[in-house]
Amino acid sequence: MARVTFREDRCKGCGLCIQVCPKQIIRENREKINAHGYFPAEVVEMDKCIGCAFCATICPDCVIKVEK
Amino acid sequence: MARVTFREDRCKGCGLCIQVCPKQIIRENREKINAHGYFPAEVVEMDKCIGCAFCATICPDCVIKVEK
Amino acid sequence: MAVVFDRPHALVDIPMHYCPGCTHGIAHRLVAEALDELGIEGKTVGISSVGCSYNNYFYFNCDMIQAPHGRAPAVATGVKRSLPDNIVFTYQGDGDLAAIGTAEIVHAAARGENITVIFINNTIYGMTSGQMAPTTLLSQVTTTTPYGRDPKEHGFPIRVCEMLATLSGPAYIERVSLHDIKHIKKAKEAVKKAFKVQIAGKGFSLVEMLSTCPTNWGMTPLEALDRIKNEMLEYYPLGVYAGKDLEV
Amino acid sequence: MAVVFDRPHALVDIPMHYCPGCTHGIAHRLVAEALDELGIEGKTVGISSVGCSYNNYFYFNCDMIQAPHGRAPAVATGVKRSLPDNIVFTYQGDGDLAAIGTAEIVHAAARGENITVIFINNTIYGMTSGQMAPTTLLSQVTTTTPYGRDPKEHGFPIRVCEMLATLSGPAYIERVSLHDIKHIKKAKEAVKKAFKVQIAGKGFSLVEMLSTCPTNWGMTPLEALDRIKNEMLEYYPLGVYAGKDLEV
Amino acid sequence: MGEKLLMKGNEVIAEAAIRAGCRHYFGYPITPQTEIAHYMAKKMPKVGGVFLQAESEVAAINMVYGAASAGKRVMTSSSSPGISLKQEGISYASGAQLPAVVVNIMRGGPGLGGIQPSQSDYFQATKGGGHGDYRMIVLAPSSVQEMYELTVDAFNLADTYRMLAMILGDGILGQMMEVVNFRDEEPIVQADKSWATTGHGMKREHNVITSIHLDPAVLEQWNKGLQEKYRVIAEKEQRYELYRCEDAEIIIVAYGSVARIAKNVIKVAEEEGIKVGLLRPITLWPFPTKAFEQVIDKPRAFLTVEMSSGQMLEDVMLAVGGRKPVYFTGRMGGMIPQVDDIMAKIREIRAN
Amino acid sequence: MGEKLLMKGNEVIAEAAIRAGCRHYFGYPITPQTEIAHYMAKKMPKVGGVFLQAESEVAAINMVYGAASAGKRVMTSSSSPGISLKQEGISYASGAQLPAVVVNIMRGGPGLGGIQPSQSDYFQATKGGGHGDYRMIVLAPSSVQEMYELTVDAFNLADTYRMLAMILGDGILGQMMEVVNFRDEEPIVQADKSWATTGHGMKREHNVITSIHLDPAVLEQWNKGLQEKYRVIAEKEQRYELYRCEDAEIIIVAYGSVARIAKNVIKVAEEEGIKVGLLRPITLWPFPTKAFEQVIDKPRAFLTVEMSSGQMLEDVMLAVGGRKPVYFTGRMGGMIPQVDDIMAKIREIRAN
Amino acid sequence: MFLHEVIIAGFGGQGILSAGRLIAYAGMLDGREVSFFPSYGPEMRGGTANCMVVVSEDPIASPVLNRCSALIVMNNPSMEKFERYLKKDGVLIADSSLVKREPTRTDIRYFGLPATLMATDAGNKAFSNIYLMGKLIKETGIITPESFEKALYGVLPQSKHHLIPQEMEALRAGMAI
Amino acid sequence: MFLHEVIIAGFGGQGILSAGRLIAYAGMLDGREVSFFPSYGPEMRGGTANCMVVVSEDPIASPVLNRCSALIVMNNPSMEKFERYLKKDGVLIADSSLVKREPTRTDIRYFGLPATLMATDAGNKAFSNIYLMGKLIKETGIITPESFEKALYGVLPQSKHHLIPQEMEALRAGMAI
Ligand SMILES: Cc1ncc(C[n+]2csc(CCOP(=O)(O)OP(=O)(O)O)c2C)c(N)n1
Ligand SMILES: Cc1ncc(C[n+]2csc(CCOP(=O)(O)OP(=O)(O)O)c2C)c(N)n1
Ligand code: SF4
Ligand code: SF4
Ligand code: SF4
Ligand code: SF4
Ligand code: SF4
Ligand code: SF4
Ligand SMILES: [Mg+2]
Ligand SMILES: [Mg+2]
Repeated sequence: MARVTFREDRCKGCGLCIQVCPKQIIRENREKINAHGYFPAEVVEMDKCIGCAFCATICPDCVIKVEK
Repeated sequence: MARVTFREDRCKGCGLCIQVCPKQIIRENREKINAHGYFPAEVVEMDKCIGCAFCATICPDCVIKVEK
Repeated sequence: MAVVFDRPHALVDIPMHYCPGCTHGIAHRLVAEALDELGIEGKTVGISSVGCSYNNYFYFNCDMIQAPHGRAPAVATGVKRSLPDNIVFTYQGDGDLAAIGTAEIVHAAARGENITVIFINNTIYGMTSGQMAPTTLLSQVTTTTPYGRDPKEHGFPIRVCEMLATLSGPAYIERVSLHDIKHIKKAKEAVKKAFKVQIAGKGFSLVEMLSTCPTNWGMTPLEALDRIKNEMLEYYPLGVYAGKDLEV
Repeated sequence: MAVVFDRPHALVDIPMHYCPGCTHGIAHRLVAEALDELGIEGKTVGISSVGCSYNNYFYFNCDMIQAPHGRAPAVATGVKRSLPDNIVFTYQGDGDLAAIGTAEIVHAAARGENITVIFINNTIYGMTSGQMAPTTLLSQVTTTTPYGRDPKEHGFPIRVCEMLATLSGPAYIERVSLHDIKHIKKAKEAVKKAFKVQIAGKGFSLVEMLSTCPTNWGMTPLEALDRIKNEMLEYYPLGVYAGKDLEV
Repeated sequence: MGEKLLMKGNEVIAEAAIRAGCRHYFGYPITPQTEIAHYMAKKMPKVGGVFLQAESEVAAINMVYGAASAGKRVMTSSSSPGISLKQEGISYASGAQLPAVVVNIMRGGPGLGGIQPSQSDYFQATKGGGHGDYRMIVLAPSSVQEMYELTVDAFNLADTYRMLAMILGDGILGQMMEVVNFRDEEPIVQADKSWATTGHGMKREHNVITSIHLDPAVLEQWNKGLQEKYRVIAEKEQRYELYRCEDAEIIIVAYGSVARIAKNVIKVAEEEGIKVGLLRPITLWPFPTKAFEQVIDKPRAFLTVEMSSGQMLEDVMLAVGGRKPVYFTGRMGGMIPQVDDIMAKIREIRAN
Repeated sequence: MGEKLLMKGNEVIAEAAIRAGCRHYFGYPITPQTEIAHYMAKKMPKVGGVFLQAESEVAAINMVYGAASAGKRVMTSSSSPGISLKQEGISYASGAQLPAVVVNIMRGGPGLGGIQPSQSDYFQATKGGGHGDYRMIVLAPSSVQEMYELTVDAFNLADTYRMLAMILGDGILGQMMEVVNFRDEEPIVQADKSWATTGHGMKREHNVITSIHLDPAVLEQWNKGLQEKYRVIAEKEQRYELYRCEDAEIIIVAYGSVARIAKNVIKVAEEEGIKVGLLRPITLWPFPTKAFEQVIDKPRAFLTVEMSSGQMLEDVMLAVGGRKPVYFTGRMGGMIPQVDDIMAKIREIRAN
Repeated sequence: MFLHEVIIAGFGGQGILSAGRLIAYAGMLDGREVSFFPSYGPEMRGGTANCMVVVSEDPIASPVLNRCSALIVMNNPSMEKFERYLKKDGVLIADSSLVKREPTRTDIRYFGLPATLMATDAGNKAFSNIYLMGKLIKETGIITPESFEKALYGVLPQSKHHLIPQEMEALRAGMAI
Repeated sequence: MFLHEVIIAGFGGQGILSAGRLIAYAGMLDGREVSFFPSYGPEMRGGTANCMVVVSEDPIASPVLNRCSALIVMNNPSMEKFERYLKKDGVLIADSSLVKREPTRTDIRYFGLPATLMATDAGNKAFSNIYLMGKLIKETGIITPESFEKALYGVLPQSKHHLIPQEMEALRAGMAI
């Protein structure tokens, strides 16, 4: 089992994590605008996460913590 | 027949022409000191000159004119 | 559950000011991870340069100096000659390192100065709004090559690694890229190796990273990664340019 | 009798200030001969630099500009971009070109600037009394390496031709030597070719000449020529570094 | 009637240069003046001119040195740190008596400082940031219209006197937009440039551009020539604006964008019944001492206002020569003096 | 008692620096100060110090920036054109509040100029050749002995105030030999350098050396700090020599080597029955205004003598403030003022 | 006396600067004196942007405002920073879809428009600034809709002229609220 | 009052500067105030060299001389340039093997020594300057032969000390003329 945690306030909505997730479980949350005016990324099906940390590896803003 | 002409006032007595002359007919004239304080080079046996212009080619100060 | 990925200690826990998707942020993390993993944060002095990363002294947790545009290698030399047992690195953009700072990088390399240079090649001046850099590709449109870079007018892009590799000073030079996971992982190894070279006292090390500037390239962050892959890699081949056989 | 050798017209008929036996004088004559033989004296603008040859604007009969230390390639760029139909050359020492002027020469070369550079490598700062130059050989004693150039302290000598040859801009780069008749004749051909490259609009050309500094080497002029042959040629191999196959 | 356009100060400088016949621009990007380069990059190819982004400010000023030697109208621009890097080149061009235009759109210093407007390079511009006894003509526009006109003038003055002319602006002027009225044709001075190094064509002696004269007697003679030229300029080229000085109780001395703020102050002061005037130097070198002679009798004090710690202040004090009190107020590091601050200072002076 | 040696001014500066604890020297050769580098190249390895010939003056000042950031006593030296190239770095180091010593052995300018002695970089040194509102402490020795003592002082002042101190000499001082008396031990100020970037060892917050503050309010605050420091220095650190001023009819104001020539003038004048005194500024910044207050009532006029077109002259006029006439005579471009010239000027003043 | 001093502030990318430029341009077309002063530099990157616009009968003393007669804010930080700049009785217009609080001052005239929502609903988020300009025109009369339209034609490249009718619609929608 | 102001001038390479330095050094050993100011820079290369030496009882005002009490010239240009520097009754010493003319002034004391010839004859051309210094010492008393000898030991590297007796001989030969 794996878990990813996103610090939404740090996310700039660049979409890089979305693109690299092998499980395609990250998406842009169009409902929310964070303090900096971005739509943050979020994980929609956490249980599918394999903890590969691809998302965290490519995130330029250190938004993501990965546990396994 | 060949002729070399040295502008003695321009010579700095560096000795390069003396070294490269295949006929070894150039020498330092220890009798003279030119206006800049140097012993100028001079040709001692002009008739041996073959007009190869080695002396003029290596002279850094354009002292030498060669005719043939 | 164990933490398999978290922000490195050597990266201060504050937001960074870079544009969304700009890979400067990845480069920062890689450097910080290297400091963490080699346990050298406490003895490292970093030199920030002038470019979008001018204020990364806020981000790196080690002691930091902000250097004049292009002069980071000279500042680093001053530091390293003062504190030979410390670890000294510079972090420079392509305008900084390859334009105004050409003399400083060439001579630091020629001296074999025992420092590490992190060189961010994004083929543009990011900070000042997208002017041509020495590394701008031919035909690339920038604010100072509005009709595209034309070799007749603007000359040819400089390949820094290749140029510095002609010198006897550098111990290790490698070009890496930040455009996908695989390459980011390779980039990290290169950064670590560069610091190890310095720790071992082998001399000058430099890692050039192909990096994006979505803002001034006028692209989305994803398109920007693709541009590295599709356009930059060809002109800037990845690989080790000096110190191939060096073991540290 | 025909004149087989006389001072070229492009060399003003006044004494030069160089030390006895200094090969700067030969280099001057070769440039002047090229201007004569190519018939370009009247449309040439030469740029003198800062070094022993700072005032060769007295010696060259073409229009001349005295440039700040190291900046001759930038000045030449300004001239050539203003007068594209004129011929523009710089005459620079190794301190001028390879130390303070590193950025300017690299970028003029990278731009493929259509100018000709005459580069006098005498492994020393002649004018300022014999300090280390970037080209000073290892172990060489100078006034700033009184115990000999030590790569650990002072780094390694830079090979300018090799470094610039990694750029795409240069059309023609050759290293020649002034230590004997044969090489002086080859040097002359190189100088002529460099100017021809410019006349043909092919871009950047540079001729590096291995030259002596008897005064600061502490040698007689003859010993100095021998030093080129015995010590310099090995580290600075002669030959064409760019534009081998270029016909002009 | 000419064209009327809403334009950015920086762009107007570029456009004015082109209209003044400048076809050679060499520069290196720096905020807040990059728009000059952007404009040049776009326009120069269209008018057959040269825009070249140099590898550094040092290279740029030396390219200017080359183009000026070749007899061309040429310009470079930068902002504070970049101008510091040009100091050697500026001294050289001054020594070699080359005409060219240098633009400094000042930002807060020292060091990397900031990018907001400042006037803290006044000393550097007017007293010589480089080495040796030289001067530049320094023009300080205070509106976009004036940026246009003074840029054209700068080229004419440079050519007339064979020396550098500097446009000294700041981030406000560079970044603001105003309406500018272009003339149909520019008044271009055709100076003799037979000294230029353009190739002698075997028709004349070879020309030489140089700043070195190893014989000190010769170098002194050369310097005396420079000083004599500067004396003539100080006599003939002082420019200034006097605004409501006739019956002013306090005269503000301010240049550039600060002079505009001063005009706001004058309005506010008027509302309070205080008569304030403005002496606005347009040439910073030569400093308009004549303006002071015109008004010296009137006010009870002068108040120098600058975006600096007080640099022009010294020239004001030298011009006033102890005849009236001279006060100062200013802001630094990119902060802009506010009407309120200046009013407070005025009230303080009056309370003395 | 210390050592007594016959030494060249340039070498004494180098020796003094080493005695003051300087173990880091970065420089680039230029006449007439190369002997400093030669001396350092020989001596530094012997005392475990670093001599490094930089690739340029720009690199050298930035190496100084690095070594000063690392908390070391560090020096660079050059002459006029080289100092112009250091202006950006000087502004940066001033902005970042780094202590270091910069030596300028002036030569004739502008441009490449000449290599003979000059004082035409006074403006550059004292008003800021770089950009922004900054100052350096500028010390002007007038003998080889003073070159020694002021160099040691320069390091102490730099460390005390965390700023640059400049030794401003000229070709005469650099090249001449005199006897110098070395102390057995130097009075070395041990300043707190906990701000230095030496690696935090995981024991403290990371230190940062920077000169940029993008928020103008912050940058202004930083600048106010600088200005306050400068105010304190202007109050506490003025230095000068008053020589025979008590009953002088005319007081010569001169510094450095020219002050020595002035002493010859005083002798000659005495023979003619004219009482001449000398006010010799030792700190050029802060300018010794206090010296003027001490003597202002006495002379009928001041005569500034410089090897320049009249640069310190402005500071003299500001200090005198119109209370007495101020005259000037000087030579330029490497020419040295002669006793006769100065005497002629004195006679002219008296004839007025 | 005709004198309008306007500050427009928000995030970079919200069209803050182009809004200001359009007003200045339109003012010029109306025969008025105008000035426009933008914030500049890298702090605009992802950060905040603002500009100062003056439209006046008389020559403009200073383009830099420390007071204004009208204020448009498009994010929270701008509300914090600029509210105090507004003169008594001045007009404050906020994009209420982004600005979370109302002004604290009561001596001003406040109008909240959900401009970003309105624009998104209408299909072009980029026009949010135009709704706010509409409101500004209505409340201050700084320029006319006609001059605004002419300004659009003058400022936009030919290729974008087809969008102008939509923009005018947004303007009128803003005026209508 | 003990005050000697000496100018020594000739070609570079004739030992002009070392002669001056030796005198200054010897003066110091005699307990006097001394200064030494050399010409410098590239013009020395092949060109001329000169130096100014002051030995005095009192502190020395300026090391730069525009008059002198003694003058040594070792080439023609130096005679041209410096003759006028000499004070009335001053001592002029010339290397007559190189300086082709006598002084034009008659208000001075002139001594011509064929120093270069003497030195060449004695086997060491480099000592020509010492003959002239000998004459200077004799005519002016600026220093003593004893202090000169001490100066040689102080200034020369150990490796050259064996030459000192020869140099002293040259000095005495110069004094003897
Ligand atoms: C002396 C000087 N010149 C110019 C500048 C302006 N400047 C700031 S950043 C920059 C270019 C940065 O480009 P790069 O190094 O490629 O970094 P990036 O922003 O792309 O990461 C320039 C020219 C400056 N601050 N100082
Ligand atoms: C800015 C600047 N720095 C330093 C100098 C001093 N300088 C004059 S010539 C020279 C070195 C010349 O060496 P090189 O270029 O090798 O020419 P060479 O004399 O050997 O022919 C230096 C450092 C100067 N004039 N200007
Ligand atoms: S750790 Fe891997 S699987 Fe999980 S969210 Fe991140 S990229 Fe997707
Ligand atoms: S990569 Fe990071 S910043 Fe980008 S969208 Fe994902 S979490 Fe946000
Ligand atoms: S031409 Fe040849 S043979 Fe004649 S003197 Fe010269 S080198 Fe000798
Ligand atoms: S090479 Fe020339 S300068 Fe040298 S000795 Fe021969 S003629 Fe004289
Ligand atoms: S401008 Fe470019 S390089 Fe700079 S932060 Fe933005 S994307 Fe990155
Ligand atoms: S110092 Fe050296 S390079 Fe210069 S002229 Fe003399 S020998 Fe030639
Ligand atoms: Mg970049
Ligand atoms: Mg050399």
